[in-house]
Amino acid sequence: MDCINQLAQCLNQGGMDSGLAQFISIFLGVVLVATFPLLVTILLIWVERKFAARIQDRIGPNRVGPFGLLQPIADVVKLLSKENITPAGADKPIYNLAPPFMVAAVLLVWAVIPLTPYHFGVDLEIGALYVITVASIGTLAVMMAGWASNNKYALLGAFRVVAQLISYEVPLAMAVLIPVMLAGSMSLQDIVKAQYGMWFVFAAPLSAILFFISSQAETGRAPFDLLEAESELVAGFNIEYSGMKFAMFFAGEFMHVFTNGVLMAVLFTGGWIGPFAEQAPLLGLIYLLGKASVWYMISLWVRNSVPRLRIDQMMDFNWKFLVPMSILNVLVIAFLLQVIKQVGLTPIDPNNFIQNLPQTVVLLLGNVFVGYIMLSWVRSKGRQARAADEAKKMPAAAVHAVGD
Amino acid sequence: MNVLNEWAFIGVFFLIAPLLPALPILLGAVFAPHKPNAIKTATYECGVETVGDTWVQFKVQYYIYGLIFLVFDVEMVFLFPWALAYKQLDFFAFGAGLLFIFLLTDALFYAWGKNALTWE
Amino acid sequence: MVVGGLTPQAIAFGFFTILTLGGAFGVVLNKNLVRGAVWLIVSLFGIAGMFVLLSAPFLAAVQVMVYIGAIGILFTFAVMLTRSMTNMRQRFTTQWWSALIVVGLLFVFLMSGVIVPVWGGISPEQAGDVVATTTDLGVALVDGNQFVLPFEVASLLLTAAIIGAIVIARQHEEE
Amino acid sequence: MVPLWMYLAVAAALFCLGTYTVLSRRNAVAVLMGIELMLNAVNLNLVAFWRFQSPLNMAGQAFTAFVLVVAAAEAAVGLAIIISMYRSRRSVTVDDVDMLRW
Repeated sequence: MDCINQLAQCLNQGGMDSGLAQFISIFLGVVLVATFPLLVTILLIWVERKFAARIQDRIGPNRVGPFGLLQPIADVVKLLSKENITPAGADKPIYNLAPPFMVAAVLLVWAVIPLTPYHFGVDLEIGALYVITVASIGTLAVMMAGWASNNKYALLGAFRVVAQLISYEVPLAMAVLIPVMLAGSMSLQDIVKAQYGMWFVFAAPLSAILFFISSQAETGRAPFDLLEAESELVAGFNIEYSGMKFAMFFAGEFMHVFTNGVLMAVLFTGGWIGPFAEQAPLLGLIYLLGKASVWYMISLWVRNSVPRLRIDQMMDFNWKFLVPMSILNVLVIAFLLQVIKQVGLTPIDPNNFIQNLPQTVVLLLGNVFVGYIMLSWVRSKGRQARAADEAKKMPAAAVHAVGD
Repeated sequence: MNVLNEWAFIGVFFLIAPLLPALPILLGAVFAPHKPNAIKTATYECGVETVGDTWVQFKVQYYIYGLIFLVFDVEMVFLFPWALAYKQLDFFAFGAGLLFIFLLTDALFYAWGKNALTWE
Repeated sequence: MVVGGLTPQAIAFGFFTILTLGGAFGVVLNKNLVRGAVWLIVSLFGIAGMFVLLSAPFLAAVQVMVYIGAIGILFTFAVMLTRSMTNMRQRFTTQWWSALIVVGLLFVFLMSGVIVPVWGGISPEQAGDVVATTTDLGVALVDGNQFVLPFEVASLLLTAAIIGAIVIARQHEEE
Repeated sequence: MVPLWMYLAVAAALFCLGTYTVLSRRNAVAVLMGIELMLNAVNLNLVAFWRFQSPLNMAGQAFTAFVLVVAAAEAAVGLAIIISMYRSRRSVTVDDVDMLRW
């Protein structure tokens, strides 16, 4: 942001009205911050296809340009030449607004991401809440797309997707509570700075996992891709879209996955923090994108190797496992933080690694405790269900045996 | 930068963010062929015309998920300030938060017990 | 920055006023209730903008999260569940004109209260720049001397709402 | 800064539009939308008075949050009633709701 402020000063000295100079600098800043993820997305399309190909023992795109790197550009050119078909009976204004809003919902998150110690869109006081808030606009875009298409499949698909998105937003928001609690601030820059001593992923691995799973569900990627289920259902809420509008839904999805990686990096693995990040801000950006890429790769790995869930399994998994676990997690961490404060284990210098250790160990033990309780509970439930199943089958099996 | 300048940034971002993805769509509208006909614009439905309204009646289950989500969303309104101020708070505040969450968890378990969370 | 004698804040205020009242007119006049839900969301988004201008960014974010993310979706679900968008030939009740008179009188009454400086003509300068933060809100919510009781009651109300709504919405399911 | 009376004027107009929706629309879902508008007008007033009268007192923001809770509860239960009504009567127009008349 400092270069933009300098630009404003520069324009001001050049004889321009100070307010106008400020507006121009804000405008340029917005365009800069908003274009960056869009450019990254173009590269991501290649990464995604290459990665999926390798997992499936294929080569992937390799014809256009070196290593097929220009493939996304070829894709864009192809999509530009595709006809945009608007179905008869569509609610045109809403139908046309939905795809840009889908992308915008993801793009807006980048306004508050701290890219380096000194470069960020804005450092909002309520950054963490803003991130969750903006995600809800995407839900609305899905609803509008499904409804405006005037198609039964689209509307049914949209209903299912919306049910999925809103359900998984609950553990997502609950997971974000923990970094906010640990950092004592909702500003993402403050949350990153609070991780100088210790990344939050060590103190709160459960909330990192919760955030990762529910954000994977928010993108609608496998194993949570009921909305598309390309191989079984028709395409879901975007069935009536074609050409560039259809592509926008997918661009939004690709960007969403990477944005989730960036959020994981910022909230749990220290964002731009790394050696010499303060001296050379560019290094900070590289650290951030590197950490984000690791999370992104894990997400792709999950996507390409885990089979799809049924919708009832998905809903049960959320409401009967993730939500209770996230509630228990918040309570246990809150309790332990008070105990730590009373006992006096709170690090005096939060930036010191050694002083952070006792607090982290206690919180980690708390996490292990919560995880153990939830897993053993699920196990006993599963055992009961299997026993009930066996009991039901038993007479039938006996009859069968007699018949033989 | 003062506070309102920050929000000016967000405001401009809200205007620009839908415009950037709209650009390729508009480009597409310029370059792409545009020859609609009755068959092309017909609703996609396995080869036969749509029978009846698109807006068939849906199950109540969707509404119930929306309902529980709404309640947890409103819960967030209170839990975020609580978590934010948590470092300055004492055990009393923890107790208040515990009771707050406990009451809401009751509602979740009620819905669970009534099988309202199960997708049929 | 001053454009045509208006500060950026005044321009933003005008913009949000248009969103708020325009959306409200959409809610009143729409022929299609899904569109009505969209108009409602537009209107509430305008209110969120005003909250930002009033230096309550937390409430603005919450407004967007709860209304656009949850209540807007819930309304859309309800409209579709009751097929309200199909039987809209008669939008208004028969007493719409008498309602218009009543509301007109109400508006004149409220505006007279607003324009006549009942509140000692508070000037913007008096308001001051120091504003309570979200952290203060968090402290106040669980402070034994301030809002801890309403805080718990809010939770109780939400629990009651969830139980009531589930009972009512599912009562025909068994039949 | 924009003076207080402008915010109050917007809130008054919003409240009146909400009231008119409640009084004149036949569809019960639209009536509930009107109620949401009225509650939001109240919220706008609360925040405006908080900002101009006592920006250091938490009552304004806290009460806005509580109004939000009420709005959420109202929407949840109200819409549930409407859905239930639709299932038993196949209609959601307010004229047809006379179940409680006798």
